[in-house]
Order: sequence, then C-alpha cells, then structure tokens
Amino acid sequence: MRTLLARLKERFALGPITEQRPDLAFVTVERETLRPLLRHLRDAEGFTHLVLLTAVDWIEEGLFQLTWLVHDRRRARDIGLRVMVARDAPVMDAVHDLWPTAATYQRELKEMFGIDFPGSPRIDEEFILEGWVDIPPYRRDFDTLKFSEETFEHRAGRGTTDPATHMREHLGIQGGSK
Amino acid sequence: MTAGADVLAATDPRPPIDLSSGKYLKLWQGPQHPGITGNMSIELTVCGDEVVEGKTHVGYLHRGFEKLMERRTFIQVFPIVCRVCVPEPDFNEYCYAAAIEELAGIEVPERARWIRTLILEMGRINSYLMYLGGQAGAFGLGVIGQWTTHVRDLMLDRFEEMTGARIYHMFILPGGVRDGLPDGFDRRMAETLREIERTMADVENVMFHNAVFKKRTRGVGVIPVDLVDTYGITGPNARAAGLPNDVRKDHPYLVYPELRFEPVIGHESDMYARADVRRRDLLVSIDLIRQILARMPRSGPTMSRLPNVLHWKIPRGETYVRGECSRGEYGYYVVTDGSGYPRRINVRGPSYTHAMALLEHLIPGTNISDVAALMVSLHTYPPEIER
Amino acid sequence: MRDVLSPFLAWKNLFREPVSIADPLNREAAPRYRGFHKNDVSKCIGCGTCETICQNGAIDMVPVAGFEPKDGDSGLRPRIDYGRCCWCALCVDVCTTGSLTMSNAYKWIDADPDAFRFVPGVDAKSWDEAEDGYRRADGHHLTIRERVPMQELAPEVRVGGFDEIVAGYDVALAKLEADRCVSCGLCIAACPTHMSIPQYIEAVRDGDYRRGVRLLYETNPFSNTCGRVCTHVCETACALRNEGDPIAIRWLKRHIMDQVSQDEVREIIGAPAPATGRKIAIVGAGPAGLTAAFDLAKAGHAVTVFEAAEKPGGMLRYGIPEYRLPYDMLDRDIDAITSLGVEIRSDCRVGRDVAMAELHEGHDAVVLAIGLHVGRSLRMPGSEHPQVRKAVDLLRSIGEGMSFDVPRTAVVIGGGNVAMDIARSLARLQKLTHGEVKVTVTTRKEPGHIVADPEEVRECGEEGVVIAYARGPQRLVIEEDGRLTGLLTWRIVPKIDDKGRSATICDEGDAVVHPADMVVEATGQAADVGLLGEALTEELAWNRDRLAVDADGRTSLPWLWAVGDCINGPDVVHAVADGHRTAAAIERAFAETSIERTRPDARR
Amino acid sequence: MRDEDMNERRIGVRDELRKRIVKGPDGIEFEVDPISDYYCDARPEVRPGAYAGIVESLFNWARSESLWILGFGTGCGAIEMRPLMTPRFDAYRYGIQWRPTPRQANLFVVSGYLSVKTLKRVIRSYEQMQNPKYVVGLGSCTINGGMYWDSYNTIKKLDQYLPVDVYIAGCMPRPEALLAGFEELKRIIRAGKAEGANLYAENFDWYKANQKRVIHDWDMPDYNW
Amino acid sequence: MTFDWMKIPYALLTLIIVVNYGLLLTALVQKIAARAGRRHGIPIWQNYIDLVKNYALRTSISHGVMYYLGPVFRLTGGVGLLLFVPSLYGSEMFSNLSFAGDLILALYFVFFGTLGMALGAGESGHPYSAIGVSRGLSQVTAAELPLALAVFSVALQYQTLSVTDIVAAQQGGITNWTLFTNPLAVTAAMFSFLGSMMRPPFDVVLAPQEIPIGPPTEYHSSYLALMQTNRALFPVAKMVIYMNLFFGGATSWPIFFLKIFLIYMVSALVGVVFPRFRVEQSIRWFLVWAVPVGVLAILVV
Repeated sequence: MRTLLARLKERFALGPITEQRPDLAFVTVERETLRPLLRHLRDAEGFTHLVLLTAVDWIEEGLFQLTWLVHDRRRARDIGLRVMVARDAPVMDAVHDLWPTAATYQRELKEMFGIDFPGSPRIDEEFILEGWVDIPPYRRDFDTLKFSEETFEHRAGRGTTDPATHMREHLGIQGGSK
Repeated sequence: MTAGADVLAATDPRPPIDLSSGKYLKLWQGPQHPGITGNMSIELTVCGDEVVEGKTHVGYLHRGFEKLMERRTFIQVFPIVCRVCVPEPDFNEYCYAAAIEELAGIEVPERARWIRTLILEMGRINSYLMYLGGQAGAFGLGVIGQWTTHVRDLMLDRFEEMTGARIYHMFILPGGVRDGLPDGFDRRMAETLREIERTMADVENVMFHNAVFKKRTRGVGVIPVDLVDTYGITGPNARAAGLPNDVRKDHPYLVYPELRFEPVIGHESDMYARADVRRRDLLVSIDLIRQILARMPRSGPTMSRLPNVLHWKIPRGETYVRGECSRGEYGYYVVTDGSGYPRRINVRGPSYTHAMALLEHLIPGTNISDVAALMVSLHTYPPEIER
Repeated sequence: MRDVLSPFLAWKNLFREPVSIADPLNREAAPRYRGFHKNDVSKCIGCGTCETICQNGAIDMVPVAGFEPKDGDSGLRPRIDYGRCCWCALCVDVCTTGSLTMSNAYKWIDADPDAFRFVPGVDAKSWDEAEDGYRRADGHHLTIRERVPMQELAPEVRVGGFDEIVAGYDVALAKLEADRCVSCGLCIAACPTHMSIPQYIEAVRDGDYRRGVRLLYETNPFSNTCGRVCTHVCETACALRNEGDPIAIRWLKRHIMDQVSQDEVREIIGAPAPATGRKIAIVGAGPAGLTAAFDLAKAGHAVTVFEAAEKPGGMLRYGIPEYRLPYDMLDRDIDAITSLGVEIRSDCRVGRDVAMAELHEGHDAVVLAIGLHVGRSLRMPGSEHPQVRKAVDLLRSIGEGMSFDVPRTAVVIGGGNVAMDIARSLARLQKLTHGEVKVTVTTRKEPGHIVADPEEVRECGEEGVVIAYARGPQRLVIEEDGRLTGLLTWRIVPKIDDKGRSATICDEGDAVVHPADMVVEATGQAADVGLLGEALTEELAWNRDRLAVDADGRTSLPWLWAVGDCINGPDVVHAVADGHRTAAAIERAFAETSIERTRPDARR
Repeated sequence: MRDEDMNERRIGVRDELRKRIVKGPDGIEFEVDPISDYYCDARPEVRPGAYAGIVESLFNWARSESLWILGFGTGCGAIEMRPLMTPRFDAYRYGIQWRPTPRQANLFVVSGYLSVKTLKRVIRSYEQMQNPKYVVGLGSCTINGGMYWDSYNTIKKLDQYLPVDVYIAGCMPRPEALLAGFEELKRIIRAGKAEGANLYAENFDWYKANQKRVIHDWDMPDYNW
Repeated sequence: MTFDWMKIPYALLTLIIVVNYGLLLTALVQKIAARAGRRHGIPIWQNYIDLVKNYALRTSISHGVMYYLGPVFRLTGGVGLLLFVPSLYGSEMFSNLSFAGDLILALYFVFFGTLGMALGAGESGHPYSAIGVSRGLSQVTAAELPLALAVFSVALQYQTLSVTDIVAAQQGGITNWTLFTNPLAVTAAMFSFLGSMMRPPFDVVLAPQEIPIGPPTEYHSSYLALMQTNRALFPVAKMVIYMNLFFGGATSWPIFFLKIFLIYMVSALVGVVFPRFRVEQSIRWFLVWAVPVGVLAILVV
C-alpha cells in the first residue's frame, strides 16, 4: 500500500492520505485528478472493482465529500478516493463509462444529496423516492423526525415524564438548575 | 479486458424502441408480483415473447436507514441495522459492529468471534435455502420451496434458541455478542445439519438432476466473465463464472483463517451454474459450522467492556468493513465525526449492483418467462438495495 | 434418463408423516425468546434509562398509582408502546436494576390500534408470571458497574501524617468515572441541596470545567469541602448502586474544583447584585452560616458573620481532621464567599464580645448558625477523670494546633464518623510521637451495622485502629494512683423482647477491659446556646433542647433565624441546604416587608 | 383555468362529483374535489350484506374459512409468510391461501411498514379487491410507525389510509402469531363485524384526503371498481 | 332416432355427481401433492367453502360481454363434454346424451372452453391475460395434436366414432383396454393429457411466478366461482373421455371414481416434480415427442 501511494504521488497531485488499515487507505484528490486517477488505478494498478460511490455531507464546512472506493482483488487492498465538492453547487463528473454500476450510485446521489452528475443515464428520473417535495433527504439540514411529524400522523396519547423533573415537582424541590 | 468495457457502456448498441409502433408491449412485473423476491418491479418492454428492454424500479422498501442511523447514537443504530436486509440480517450487524469496533478501537473477545462466525454461517445457510426454494419456485417447482423452507425453519429454531429471535436476531452487539450458546445447542444443531443434508440430497435429485430444470437454466442468463469486475459482481454470481471471489478468503475476517474450506467455483456462469454453486456452498457452510462447533472456546467473555453506551463518542474517522454474505460482498462504509452519532453510514449490499445495473444489462434478449427466474438467479434482496 | 426419473424421488415423502406442527397456535417460543416485556415494579426505580436508550421512542416514563417519588425511586414506571417497539431488548440490557425483562410470550392481537400500550408489571398481562424469556446473560451489562478506583495514599504512609489521603481523579480517570453516569437525575432529589449532579457530571465528560463550577456554585458554595467530606446521600440514590458501585459523585465534584483555579472560580461566581441596604448578622462561620451569607451577599445585602474561633469554617475546620479536608481547601471555599463582600469577624464571640441585642438592633435579620460544639458525655462511673475527653474538644485542639499529651494507648467510644475521625487522628499522632498505633474503637453495633461510612471503617482498620464491635461501655478503670488504665465493656447481645421488638442486653459474663491511657467519648454533640442570654432564651420557643424553628428556619421571633447543625444535627451538606433555604426565606421576608414599607402608614 | 370556469364546466357533471365539504370520522371537516381527489371515475359503494339471518351467517362462515391472501409482501413481515405456506405451519390447513392477483384475494396482509411509494400500490391493490375484503396490519410499524417512527418515507398509522380489521404486535410477529391473528380475524368475520370495505366506502373522502396528503404523485391509470 | 326424455334428469344427476366428485377430487389431489411437500394441505371440503365464498362476494366488475361469457363458455365446454359422452358404460341411466358421432363433438368441446376463456380473458384487457391467452392457445394447439392423432388412431382401430362403441370394444378383461391394445396411441394421448392439465411442466399458461396466473388474472367473485365449478367439472369430463377411450371405461360409479382418480394422479405425479417449460419449449416437446408417437400410433394401426 505504501509503495502504491508513493507511486501515485509521483504521477498525481494527492491531497491528505489516511491509512486506515494496511489494506485500506483514503486519499483526497481534486476533482480534475479523479478521472485520470481512477482510470490509472483500474487499468494499471489492478483496481478493477468499484465497491461503492457515496457522499458525506460536511455541512459545517459547506462541502460534500464524495468517496469512490475501488478494490484490487488480487492484492486484497482497497483505496478510497475522496473529492470535496462545494455544497452550494454540487456537480461532479460521472464515471459510469468506467464502471456501468456507477450510474446507479450517481442516480442515488442525485436524488438523496442533490449532487448532479451530468451525462449519467436516467440521472433525472426518480429513483427511490416518488413525489418527493422537500430538500434531498440525506442532506444534513433535512430533519427527518420533523418531516415525519409534520407529514404523517402519529398515534395520540403518548407523553413522557422526566424522572428528575417529576421528583422535583412531587417533592416540592426548589433550587438547583433544571 | 477492461478497455472494452468503456465502449460497452458508452455506446448503446440497441436501436431505440418505438412504443407507438404497436410492435411492443409494456409489462410491469411487480411490486405486487409473486415472481419478484421482494418488493421491487421491473418494467419490461416485450416484443412477442422476447424482452427488448428491462428497467428496474426500486424504492418500495425505502425507509431511509442511512438517514435514521445519523440521528441515533452508536448503540441505537445496532437494532436498526439488521432491518436493512430482511432475509440475511446478520451481516448488517456484523459489518456495523466491526466498523464501529475498528473506529473506536475495541477488541472483541475470542469466544465472541467464533460465535459471530457461527451466526454468519447459519445465516448463509438460511439465505441459500431461501434462494433454492425461490429459484425452483420461479419455474413452478414448488415442492423444493416446501422442503427448503422447512429446514430453514429448523435453522430458525436454532437461531431462536441462541439469539432470542427468529428473523432479526440483534445479537452481534458492537463489542461482542450478547450471550453464549444455550445448553444442548450442539446436539440440536448437529441434528438440524443432518436434516438439511438429507433435504439437500433430495433437492439435488429433484432439482439439479431434473431434465426440465436443466432445460430452463442451462445456457440462460449467462454473465460473461469479463463483466464480473466491470459490473462489480461478487459472491456466488462471480464464482459461478469461474472466479474464486470470496471475501472469506480474500480478506479473512473473524475466525475464517482458522477454518478449512475452499471457495466453490462454477464455470458456465448460467443460471444452473449459479444455483449449483450456491447448493455446494451451502454444503461448505454446513461443514464450517461443524468445524466451528468442534473448535470454538466454550468459556470466556462474550462482550468486551464498552464505554457507557448512552453517551458513547467515537473519534473522527472513516472505514469500510466487508464480509462475504450469501450474495456477495456486503460492506459498511462508516464515517464518524467525533460526536456520539455516526456522521454517515453507507450500506453496500451486493444486490445493489446485481439487481440494478447487472439485471438491466442481462434482461434484453431473454424470454419473458425467464425474467423472474433470472432475477432470482442473481439472488438479490430488494430491501438491501433501497435501505 | 436419470434427469427424467430422479425427480420422482420426491414422491417418497408421500409415505412420510408431514412435518407440520400439529397445534401451531399454542406453540411456546424458545426460552431466550425476546417476547413481551415484564417489569418487576417493586424493583424498578423509574430511572428512565430504558427510555433513553430506546431508539424507537417506544418507552414513556409515566406516574403510576401507588408509587410515590422517594429517595432513589422517581415513582415513574416505563410504559411501552408496541406500536413502536422493535424487541431489541436494549432496554433490558441497560436496565440499572435488572427489573425489566422479557417473557417469551409473543401473541398480542387486537382490532384496536390504540390498545398496544401498557405499563409492564402494572397492567396485568397473561405473561407476567412467565418463567422463560430474555434475560441478560451473566456478566452482560450495558452499564459499567465498577467504580473507577481513586488513587490514595497507602495506609502505612498516610498514618504517618495529616496529608490528604485521596489524590483526586486525574482528568482521564474522571472522564471514565463520569462516563458511567446514566443521567437519570434520581440523585438530585436525594441531595439535600439538590445539586445538578447529572449536569455537572456531563461537564466533566465534556471537559468543560468552567460550566461545572458554575453548576456547582448554583447550589453549593462549599464544593471543595463537599467534594471531600460530603456524606453523599446522592450516591445512595444512584441508579447504578442497584447492580454495582454508585457513581463517585463526590469525587467528581471535587475533581471539577481541582481543575479550576481560585481566580477563575471567583470570576465564575461573578459580582454580587447591587447593594440593597439591608444588613444581616450571622452568628457562626460554619457551612450553614456561610452558605446563607453567600446567598444573601450575592443578592446584594450586607452580611456580617460573627465567629468565636480564630478562623472561620466551624466544624469543617475544627471537627474534621486535615487528612480528610485540608485546611487550604476549606480556605478556598471561604475565600470565594468573602470575595462577594461578606465580612467575617473572627475571634468575636457573641455573648462575650458582642451581645445578641446589639445584633438585633443593628441588623434586619440575625441568623444563628452556631453548630454543635459541645460534646456529650455518657456519664458513666469515672468519666470525670481528666484523661476522659470528648471527641469534639480533642478535634478542636488538633485543629487549633494546640498540643496535648498523646496517649500511648487510647480507646474511643462511639461508632459514628466523629469516632472514626478522632480515632484516626489519634492514630496519626501516636505514630508521629510514639511510632506505633494503639487505638481501639468500641461500638455497641454489630459489624456491618456501624453508623460510620464503610470506607471510613475500612480505612480505619488499614491504619491499625482496632474496632471492638458490640461492646457496651460500663465504667472506666482507674488505678488507685488515679491513673486511667482502661475501659470496661460488656458484650452486647441482640435480643427480641416479649413484644417482638428487638432490643439489646449486656452480657456481664463477657467483660473486657480495653487498656487505655486516654478514653475519648464520641457519643454525640450539643449546641452551646448560652450565648443567647437568659432573656432571649426565655422568649424563644424550644423543642426539647433545640430551638424550635419553622420549615424555613425561622424561630418564634421574626428577626431571628437558626440554621445548620444546631437545628438539624451534624451534616455538612444538610447545613449547606439549610443555609440556602433560610437565605431564600429571608429574601422572601424582605420582599414582604418591602411592600409594607411602601405604605408608610401601615406601620405603627 | 380560473375556478369559476371550472365550476362553470361542472354544471353538467353528476352531483357526486361536485366540490363539497365532508366530515371525517375524526370529526374534522375538509373539502373534497372528487374529480381530482378520487383518482378513479366513481366512488365505491356501500354494499351491506344482502341476505339476512342464517344465509348471511353461512356466507360469513364461508368467508372466514376461505381467506385468500394477496401475495404482496409490502415490508419485512413478508419473510414470515413463506413459513406459513410451507410444511412447518401449513396455513392451508386453516383455509388460508395465497393469490397472486388482487382481484381474487380478499385479505390484504400489510406486512410491516409501508413506504409512501408502496402505499400507493397498496391502495390500488386494495381497491381492486372485492367487497367484503379484510386488512391485517402486521407488526408495530402498522400500528404506530414502529421503528421507522422518524423515517421520512414510511407511514405511521395504517388505519388512516385503509380500514384495518386486526393488528398483530411484534417486530416481526412470528408465524404462530400470524396464525392466531388470522383466527381472530375469522372470529370477527363470523361475527359479521369485518365490514372494512363498507367503512372504506362510507369514509371514502376521508381516506382519500389522508392518502392524498402523503402521496404527492398519483400517476396511476384510471380504473373501475 | 328416438330420444328418451328420461335421459335429461339422469344427465343432470351425472352432472351433480361429477361436479361434487370433481370438487373433492381436486382437493384430494392437492392434498396428495401437498404430502410430497411434507405437509397436510387444504381440508378436503375446502373447495366447497371457496365456492360459496366466491359466490358470496358482494361486488364484481365486468369488463364487457365477452368477459362475462368467458367463464360461461368454459363451463359450457365442460358440461357439454360431460353430457355427450357416457359416464358409465352399460348403464341406461348414466350414458348421458351420447350418440353415434359423439367422439368428434367431444373433441370439439375440449377445445371450446379454452376458446371461450381466451375471448373472455382477452376482454379483461390485462396484459398478463393477453400473454396467458396467447401462450395457452399455442400450447393447447400443440397439445391437441397428439390427442387428435391418438383419437384418430383409436377410431381407426375400433372403426367407430362412437365413444360407447369404443368402450364396448374394450370390455372383457384388462388386456382389452386400448392401453394394451394400442399403447402408442395411449402414450401420445397421455402426453397431450399432461399438456392440458395446467400442471407443470406445461402450466406456463398460468405461471403464477411470471404472469400472475395468466388468463384468469382479472376474474373474481362469481365469475371466478363459475370457473372454479368448471375447474372441478372439466378435468373429470375430459378424463371420462380418456377413461372411455383408453382405459376400458367404467361400469359402476366406484370404478369410475377410481379410474378418474388414477388418471388425474398421473398429471399430479409428473406435475409436482418438474418445473415448467417455456411455451416454445413445450410446443417443441410436443412436436418432438408426442406427435411422432401419435403418428406412429396411426401407422401401426
């Protein structure tokens, strides 16, 4: 893994590297580097299998982290490529021509995070949701509990009591902070 | 090998389908459709008996797990992960627990590792039994499903006495497992395994030595071997194409390095080969369970000490943990941010690629009668696709 | 051909008995099956941890008839909504008492969707008596049962001086201990001063010690002190006590104070409210008086504290040995109080240096916080002997640094914490002067029933103090030359009397003489009420030998209040609570009179 | 098109298709615009039992002993259906069968949670079933949302969208519990109390309003009853 | 030709007996098939309950006249078939309305119901129905071919087109049965029989896993009940022909019941243990296996 990363460093501009396990590393790269790097990994380094493509919402930093995890079966190692995309203009290059399965992931990301992959097949079709009206649900600023309470009716008659408060009230306790 | 794949995906060789020509018929299979293993649908465009296009539609079982996990503490995620994949829930528990243990730096006791392996193999048998019944049923050979479901019920009894539940076992907690084996478990398990073996012999006779079944499955739904990596095909689907893809061997986890087994491989990569690989893999699992029961430690802790789970925080990090489930590579990609809640959990089920991209690729050119069976032969579970 | 014929083998099943279960409707689930919930409501303490861990929001804590809140029991019980439950049994795993379990019953069918909600153990169900069902495996607990051990001096080291025994948690250990807390809040009610315990423990977890200090000072200006010597009733109410060690609440409190410098503490306390012009006199600079002073000063009143001793602190300084409460820690607490402008007049004995009448004249309110500084005597034969001393007196001398002849052998009579304090103090002095420890404590109680804290008793033993259990002191053994040589005790035998009440008798046959150069009586204390003067004593209402006060600490005279040990018996944290209560009552009284003052004609 | 125009054009329509105010069983009044709300060309009709006394009792008995379940696994619970059909529990013994088409089924087992997308199909399948028809809610999810109580994509109270005859608690309920639930349903049917189809017809507007509130995208073709 | 009016009530009695027998028989065979799956299966009277239930449904939807007539045609096919062949040989009462050329009529009726069904199902407009109908018609056509050949062979063998006469020719011992006198024709006919019983490997018409039960997808309530009645009646009627043509007919009700049961079991025996062919596979199978046997049977005769 070390030698591979060293080799990659020579050819590509790599960002921060996390070596999570001896057989798993994550590398942050720029958007432009991704495609050539993936292609290189696939064609020259034996990473033939796209394990997953997904996103993480770092809302505090205004970024989406996209992770492509590729796997080299023969040497039993994985490398995850991270690309940070601005949250307010989330567009990324599609890679379904490298791995056709990426198209499915890209559709899901479009629907669940609102990250666009221009040119990906059926990218604008509804995928999992149907008649969705709110912001993409996997975004951190989407509050699923609030949405659930507003949209669906819950059975009435529930209500709970906090033990400390209950004792305070029943034992006539003053003082102390809540 | 892989250079061709670009071309393959980039240029669509099929002519456009003109629905108004009257030559084609749109047909929906599912979601309410007995030929579909779960709640999903395939939109078929047929021309006579031949399917010219198949689009999968998923989302009928979408519960938003990955979102729900983000608002649950690490321990609270534990009960919901198993629901991601209904027919084989334990891999969710294992992958989640393993990922959390890796990120939080928790060691799992030896005994728990053996029990986890035992559970996963039991789950694999269950899953295969269900598949065999489904595959035979898709061709109208209902009797296989009757037998396999019966022995699967026996296995569920073993699950029940060990874990306290039939389907959602919720037994593999981060940090270990909940309990050891109950008294007399080995004996009853040995009996169950014998019964499964007997049934499998019957299944072999009736299903695999069956002229009609062979006629229906041989040479149908062939996955070319060069598609395996391109389409991210793993597990028995890949092994039936002749590749020894097996996470248990490639990335040994739990106690697999200590067990003796060889990945089961097929060659023709058609429906028959896939069914046969699974049948033989099931027998391997039976053998593995026997090995485990013979060698596992019988005393010692089953849980390691966890921090207080009510406010358990895990430092920032990310990892990917995979396991070989009955359908292929099952994995959890977990990102933590130092808080008491996971930042993001992505479930990578094998069905995701098998049932969507691969199925859509395989369907065109098949007979309508084979679509349901083809889908079954890829052994996909819709709940894990949409989560 | 085989492919055509072999499938027909399936028909062999025709001659086999079907494997169907004859009566599936009455099939029992496995013994471990996670079925419907059961709750042993008498064991349950309503801590709500099950509710906290439930990821489905399926559990509500609800009041249940017949269960009133009391120490260590909130009176609430969990109600489970089977429209939410997922049978993961995390609630069972995390239950702090082990009261919540699961039966292996699994059939609940109803046409009414609102019916699937019940309080297990209260709403009778068919499975309440079920024997099988999910239980936690042995050793499988989601709560952490063992307390994080505290670093402390080895007995042989500590007995050689008055250094503080316990070192206090370092940050890592404190975090570990704070991590055990399940934040149920049952301790809040148990704590006399109702400190926000879960909250400040959370502050420890978060490492936010400034928040911790702020929370502490909301309810307790003696956190350095209480962090060391509090009787920690909160820990007896701790939910974790039921299946393990309670949280070391006291040590965590101390840990917070240890982490923040005194300057920061003062800064966190902040400035008092604008001056109101009211003046208050407080007699006695012990914890009760100073707490009242703290509250009143913070509200902007001018407070003067009159203290007879040389230094403020009362019993904290003169009753508690330094190895338990170092003086500089006490000084920090007092410093925080004086930083609010409280004036302490030490060495000023009311009744001698200043009269009660003067205080009444010059102040809007007077608070008596005189404590219990007079030792009681058993008055057995020979107890007038000069080498028969009272624990409070002796402790005070030690506190004041006065020297006395350290006896080579000593006997302490009594089984409370004061007895332990004096015994251990004497042990240290013996070690320092004579090089060996010869102290015996005689108590009337059986082992395990002793009044003192268990850890005091344990540490006592470690330090070489011998505890003689079930000994009833009879008389002092005085030689003819007038030298005290020992104490004669008889064995106490428990007995059930005719009416079935338990009583004790002394067994004369089992008499022991405990050799002693000095006998110390640690058998109770009384207040020195002489300072009131005869007239005032007459005027006031009494309750036996204690001043009669209302719930707020007000005596029968509207301007005079009495708080602390002299009213409620000896206990630091109660004294603090008293101080708060009375300060609040005085505030209220001021508020009422201020309304009166706005109407000039209302008076006279 | 302006509202008046719409109303203008509706002068010719049948009365039951006009806009009106309707009161639901929960007492709340709401407006109904049948043409856009029903998703079908007519509302279902209430069909009380046509015969009295012993004949209806016989029919109810026959209905109870011949439960044809629609083979539509809507959620997790579907996995416990297979054991029911197979040797272990052999529900066929109890007159229970599975039908692949809603037209022939008369019992809808809602096996667990319903995502909004599935709800739409479930409603359509339910409406295609013939009166009398029954619904069994299986598992916590149908009662009060279950473990998906905070999910943005699953409904919480099944009885808001379909009339439910019997609920079975559990996550998921065991096959034995399902059988017991079916026995309970049989009892209800024999007592003549399983009139969900008529309840649905009576409160059609209310049900439709509830359905419409969560299903934003109703693109089903028209169908008849 | 004189017509005995008393034959009509007797024919109706036959009808009633056969319907009841059919209901019980199908349940019994289902139970036996269930045993292969190691379970008990439906109660023997389940078919009656289902029938009552379906008639008792309160609503039904019609998709048009043909939709309604479909089951009627189908039932007519069954009833017609039954009424025009003798159920019991030698019995005045139960020889029904048989006449000289009834074999031809019977063959027609075998096909008639299927046609009616096709029309009705087509009207329902469901794509699965349409697919099922097209499969059904092509498969039935293929399956009828060997039957027709076998019947032709038998007719040649016995030199008659009257079922009664054919039965008569087989009396006097088991060796006189066509089964033994013309085994090739019987084999061809039994192949065809398998094809027409809607059991695997030839049930691709109904194929619940692919096209949820095909033509009857949209049928329900009383329409379905009508078809169920037919489903009880029609196979028995068909098997009466087989019994008469190939297995020596029956001279009493017990023998009738027994023979019909055994013939029915043949299809169940095969059906339970084989998966189903695709439609073109089954047609090919008929053409490759069944038709040559039929042709051979004619040639041999």
